[in-house]
Amino acid sequence: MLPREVEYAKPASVAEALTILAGSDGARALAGGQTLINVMKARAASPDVLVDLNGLDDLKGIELGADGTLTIGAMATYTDVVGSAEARARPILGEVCSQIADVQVRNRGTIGGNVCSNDPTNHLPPLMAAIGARFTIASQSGERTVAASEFFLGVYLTAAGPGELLTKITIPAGKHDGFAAVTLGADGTCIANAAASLNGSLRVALGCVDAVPIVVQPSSSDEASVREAVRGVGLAPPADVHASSEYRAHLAEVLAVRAARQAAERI
Amino acid sequence: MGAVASSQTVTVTVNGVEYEREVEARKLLIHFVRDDLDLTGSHIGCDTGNCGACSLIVNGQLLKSCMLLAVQADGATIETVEGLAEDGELAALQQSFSDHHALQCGYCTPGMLMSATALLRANPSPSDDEIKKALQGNICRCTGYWNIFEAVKAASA
Amino acid sequence: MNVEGERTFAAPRATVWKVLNDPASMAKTMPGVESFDVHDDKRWTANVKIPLGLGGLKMKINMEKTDERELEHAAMHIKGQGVGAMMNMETKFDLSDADGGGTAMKWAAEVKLAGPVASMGQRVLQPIVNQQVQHVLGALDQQVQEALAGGAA
Amino acid sequence: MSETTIAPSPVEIKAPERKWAGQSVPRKEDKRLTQGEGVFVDDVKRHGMGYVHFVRSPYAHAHITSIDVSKAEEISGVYGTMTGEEVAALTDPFFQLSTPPGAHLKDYALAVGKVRYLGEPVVAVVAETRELARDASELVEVEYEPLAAVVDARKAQDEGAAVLHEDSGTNLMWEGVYEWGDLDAAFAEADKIVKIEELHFHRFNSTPLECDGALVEFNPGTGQWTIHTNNQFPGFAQIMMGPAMRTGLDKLRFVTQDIGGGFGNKITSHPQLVVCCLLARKLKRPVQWTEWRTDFHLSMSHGNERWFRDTEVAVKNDGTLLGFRTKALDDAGAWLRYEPLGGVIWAQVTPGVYKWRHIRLDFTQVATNKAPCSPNRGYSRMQHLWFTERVIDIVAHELGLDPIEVRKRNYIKAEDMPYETPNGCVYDSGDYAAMLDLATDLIGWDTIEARREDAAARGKLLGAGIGSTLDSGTNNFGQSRMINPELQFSGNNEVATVKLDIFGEIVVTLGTTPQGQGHETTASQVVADILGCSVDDVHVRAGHDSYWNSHAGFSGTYASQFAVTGLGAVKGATDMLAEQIKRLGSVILGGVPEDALELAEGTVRIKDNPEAALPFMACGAIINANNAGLPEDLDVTLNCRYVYRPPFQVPDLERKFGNLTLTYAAQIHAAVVEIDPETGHYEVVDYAAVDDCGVRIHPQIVEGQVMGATAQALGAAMHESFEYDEDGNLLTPNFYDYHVPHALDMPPLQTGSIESASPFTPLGTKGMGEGGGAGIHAVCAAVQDALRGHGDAIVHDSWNPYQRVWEMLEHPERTRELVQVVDA
Repeated sequence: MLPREVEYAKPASVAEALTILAGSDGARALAGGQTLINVMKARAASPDVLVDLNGLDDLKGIELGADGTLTIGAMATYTDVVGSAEARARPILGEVCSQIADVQVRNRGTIGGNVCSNDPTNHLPPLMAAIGARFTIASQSGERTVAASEFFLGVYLTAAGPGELLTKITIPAGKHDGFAAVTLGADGTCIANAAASLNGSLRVALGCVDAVPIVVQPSSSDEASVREAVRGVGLAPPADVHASSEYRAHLAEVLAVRAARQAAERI
Repeated sequence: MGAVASSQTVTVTVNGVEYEREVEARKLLIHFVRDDLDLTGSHIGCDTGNCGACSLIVNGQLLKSCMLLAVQADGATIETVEGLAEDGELAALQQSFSDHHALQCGYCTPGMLMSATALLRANPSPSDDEIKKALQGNICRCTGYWNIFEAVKAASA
Repeated sequence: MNVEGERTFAAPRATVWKVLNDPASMAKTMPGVESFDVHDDKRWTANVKIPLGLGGLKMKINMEKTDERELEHAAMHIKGQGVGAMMNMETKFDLSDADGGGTAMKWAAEVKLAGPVASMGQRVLQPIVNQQVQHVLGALDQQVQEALAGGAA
Repeated sequence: MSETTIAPSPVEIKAPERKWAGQSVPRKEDKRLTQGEGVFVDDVKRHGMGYVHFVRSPYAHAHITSIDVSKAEEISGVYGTMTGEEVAALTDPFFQLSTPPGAHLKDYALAVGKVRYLGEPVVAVVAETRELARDASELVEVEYEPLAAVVDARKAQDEGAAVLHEDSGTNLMWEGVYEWGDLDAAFAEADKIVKIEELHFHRFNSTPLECDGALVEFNPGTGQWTIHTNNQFPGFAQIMMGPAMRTGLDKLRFVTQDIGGGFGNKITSHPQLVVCCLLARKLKRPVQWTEWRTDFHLSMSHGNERWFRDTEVAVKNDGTLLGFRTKALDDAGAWLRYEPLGGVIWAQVTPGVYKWRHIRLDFTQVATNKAPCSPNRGYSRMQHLWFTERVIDIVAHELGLDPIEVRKRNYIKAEDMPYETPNGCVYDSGDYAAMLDLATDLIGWDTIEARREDAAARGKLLGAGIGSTLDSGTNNFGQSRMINPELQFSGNNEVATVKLDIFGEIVVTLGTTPQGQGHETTASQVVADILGCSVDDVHVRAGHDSYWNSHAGFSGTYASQFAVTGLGAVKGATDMLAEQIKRLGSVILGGVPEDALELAEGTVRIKDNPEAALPFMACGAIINANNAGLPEDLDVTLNCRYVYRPPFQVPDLERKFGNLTLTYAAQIHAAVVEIDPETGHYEVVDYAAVDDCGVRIHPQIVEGQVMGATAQALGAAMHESFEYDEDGNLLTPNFYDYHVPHALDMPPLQTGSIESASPFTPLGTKGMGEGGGAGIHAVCAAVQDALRGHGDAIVHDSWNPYQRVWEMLEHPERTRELVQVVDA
């Protein structure tokens, strides 16, 4: 409950935030804090400077483009997405966000925080990987946009490195998505999860089985192809108290099939 | 430019009363409310943000105050369990908790009441599932929740 | 947990062996190394700040070579002590000539973590350990290349 | 039932007309608790207090080679530290309940020379703020020399296994053989012998939402410590702490108001309390200790993990159970803090709810490098009752019999009550068959097959199971002598004081430490009925304070006994007060004989002439402030202290025979589960709980206990386990990985009850609240039922997370190999 000493700043603009982030390699952006503050409480990791992004309203917007492209500000909360009329253009987003943790956490936790922490048990990394989201990263030297495959680098590690900030996530149009998970109890920690998108070709992303979401592209959404595709990547998931490597790999396969089926049924 | 500092003056309005304190940046809001403001009704039941005993309504939003720094609440309007009753008269929800034996040790009750209060404000007549979902972030080890569902249901319109 | 693998270096065995036995080069392979002291040719210490994304994990790492066979085999005991984290690592390297030139290195490590960090859960720690190992191997490769260049000069 | 123990003689229940008792009156506690006005231990503050932070062992087993606190003590704002060496110099090891080898343990409040489990307190640091105390603790330099860890109790006694306690020289802590009846005859009479190689009851506890804590003040002038704490058994803490601290028990004042759940887990905080006491004296300031969730999971009061090995059950073809043999191996963790009492407590319910008369159990308890075990709701009986229920369902499964029929055939019958068990316990009352009928009606047992087909159509496997269990309450502490004949404990007691004050207030003081059981409310109901007043006229002091002198050696709130011991004391004290009021009344009302008087409407009055009445206020005023001229021989104080003492004898230690608890509440639960065969994921989809705890003073509170215990059982059966890796790292140190039930996890629940009054207690009540084990038994049975015809796996573990269920479907043979049926 008792974090180490830390410095705190609440910048008034993204530019200011980037300046402070660039100022110290121990500086970390503080989004919803629903992961970072817990890790600080455990003193498992201790930033030197927290740059509080709450209050940067230009990072909160949710916009729907004419072509159906959805742009979600990194600081939009799960609750914002669940309640957003624009976000309904990609229904799976609200559906998955409403499954994350609990009311309190959904009120505070952010889309950007979820993908940037990239805890293997998080819901959004596999979802974003499946639906082909693109991530816009700002730094003092400008802006760049990367795909999920380049964004997720490892546990708690993403392309948004020191001195950088994830500002928004861009999601192409599409409705034929699915998500499946096995959690501890009705709404506890994910043991394994999978997201699928069948807009054009099928993409299935598996969560909880590696440091980053594992994407497979089955030739079709029928069970056999999906299972074959998942077996094809030769998963070697980490084992923990809830699942052996073998069981987790098995769950990944079953959940991939279910997510793909859900996506297919929505056509 | 937002100054970078390891402590700052924080001003909050809690249950209608304004407080101003100098606070270390690392201090969690729940510690600030309990230790600095002496409002000990809100509790701490875990150290990972799971249990919800520290739930408060901050600027109208239900939050877990163990995952928020006190400095982040600067300028906020905060509601705690101490503010629910009016002149010693239990609020309908508090009375309903008592009527339905929705509390035993009473340790989770303040957080539970804040979650239920937030629910009924947003949704005065929730379904059974909506009640369960509204309470999913609050752990109770005494009651098994059944009587809590009944209490919230009875207090809803 | 156990991690192991094989890696080929585009360098002769002698060069790779030299790097593996040079405290200065080895220290540079540590993730987030901030400083190091060499006590003797068998023992050295490094202060590192392992980048964990959410913030660095400071550790004092003591390394001791526990076994070696010239140009073939080296074993090390690595003990890391940080606030809220303890690491014990037994690691060994076996070198051989790679077919198609260069040096093949088989390596294996048994890593034990203790303390609050361990409470983050295996599903988080195992990938993190793998990341760090990859980092070390990458850095090792770089050291080998530098040694080659140095040798050439 | 040949030879009989000395059974308690039935009490003639002189219960007054029950006006208040039996009603679910509003709880007195709720007004403060719903407003955040309760006072829990962490709410108590003192000027200048220092915050304690414990430096804990990062290793499960290691020598401590050096400790350096200098860097920590240099920081400004740090008040001081305490190490194991200091503790060893200032205190004696805690008194051990065990005979050798366990007796040889040297257990101090902080680790001395060695650490034996991950999270064990090694150094205490005290500072001006909580944050600073933790900062400073990071500067304490402790060098360790790691040792191999003993994690699996089955390997603790292996050749070459690391030994935790050099003083005992072995990991064996205590062992004893229990045998009653004639095993050879039973197995000779049997048609079949069912052999079960291994059953495992896992390690978990009730994780009260409030963790442990204390604020300790030392008064150098009087030499007394005031310990504000949430310890739930001050009587026990005092006798552990006093001798260790070389001080009189009266120097240890225990104060408690509200406690955020206990469930037995808050009995053994005495080591941390000792450290706080030493620090308060050393630093000359109050010190405050708050245990955080992770600390609690790592170090506090895990429930006993137990293996049942080489079990053999003698059974007739018709399912009649004759007897069993088994070897219980109990994992006590690193220290014996309340253990090895678990080595006998189970014997309170030796035959479970069944009639078998021939039983042998070899009990062995070993130490492992895991957190010390201490009482947890259902303490030691839950493990044994789970075992008996597993046996019933395995026998039924293997002999192709209906589990319901097997239960009914073997249940102890209502007409046999009071029933003397093979080891001399006397089950006071009950009708298990009637309870089972009620439970199966509530769950709609006759619809199960139809629901099974419906589930199958949805690709799910549905199963239903029964859990029968006993909640034995009011310990006869004489059973501790079966562990160690030298111990000088027996019987039990509890205290209450009831007074009529100067302005007529009725004030009740309890010796107990309630954690949500509503003692203030139920005590007022008993008092109001006797004094003929309203519950609103009765003021029950909140909490416990040993300064009040209203406590005794066994005071506290634990082991299902308040409705007997606590309310027995309240009734006794109130009867005394009522008698005194009448004696005073007869004098003031002109010598009317006392039996012509009655207490009603807050007065003592003449039955035939209610007009002639003396208000309680007048009685209080006369005795307390206006007593000139009262007859010299009028011995009335209107301040009555009563010690309730249950009718117990010291058990026969030779035969391990005697009545170990006074009351036996019963619970019969029924669960329905649905399994997703592809993943092993499953849910409890329907549930019924039937309770019989005799006369219920407050039915709503009783039902609340049933519900809460049920929820804990569901969590324990499916998700909750303190799992360790081979190095002794705890893998479930927080609520992320130790998943306790959430609101969305709760199945539909129906409760039912019957009331079989106890003939042995003052109010016909039975202690209750620990019966939740039934839920674990029922879920295990339901899972096994759901797997019938899908590999027919046998459930061998009390903890069945999704992966285990999946494995039972994938490899049922691995579970079947452990069971064998042979012709006798």
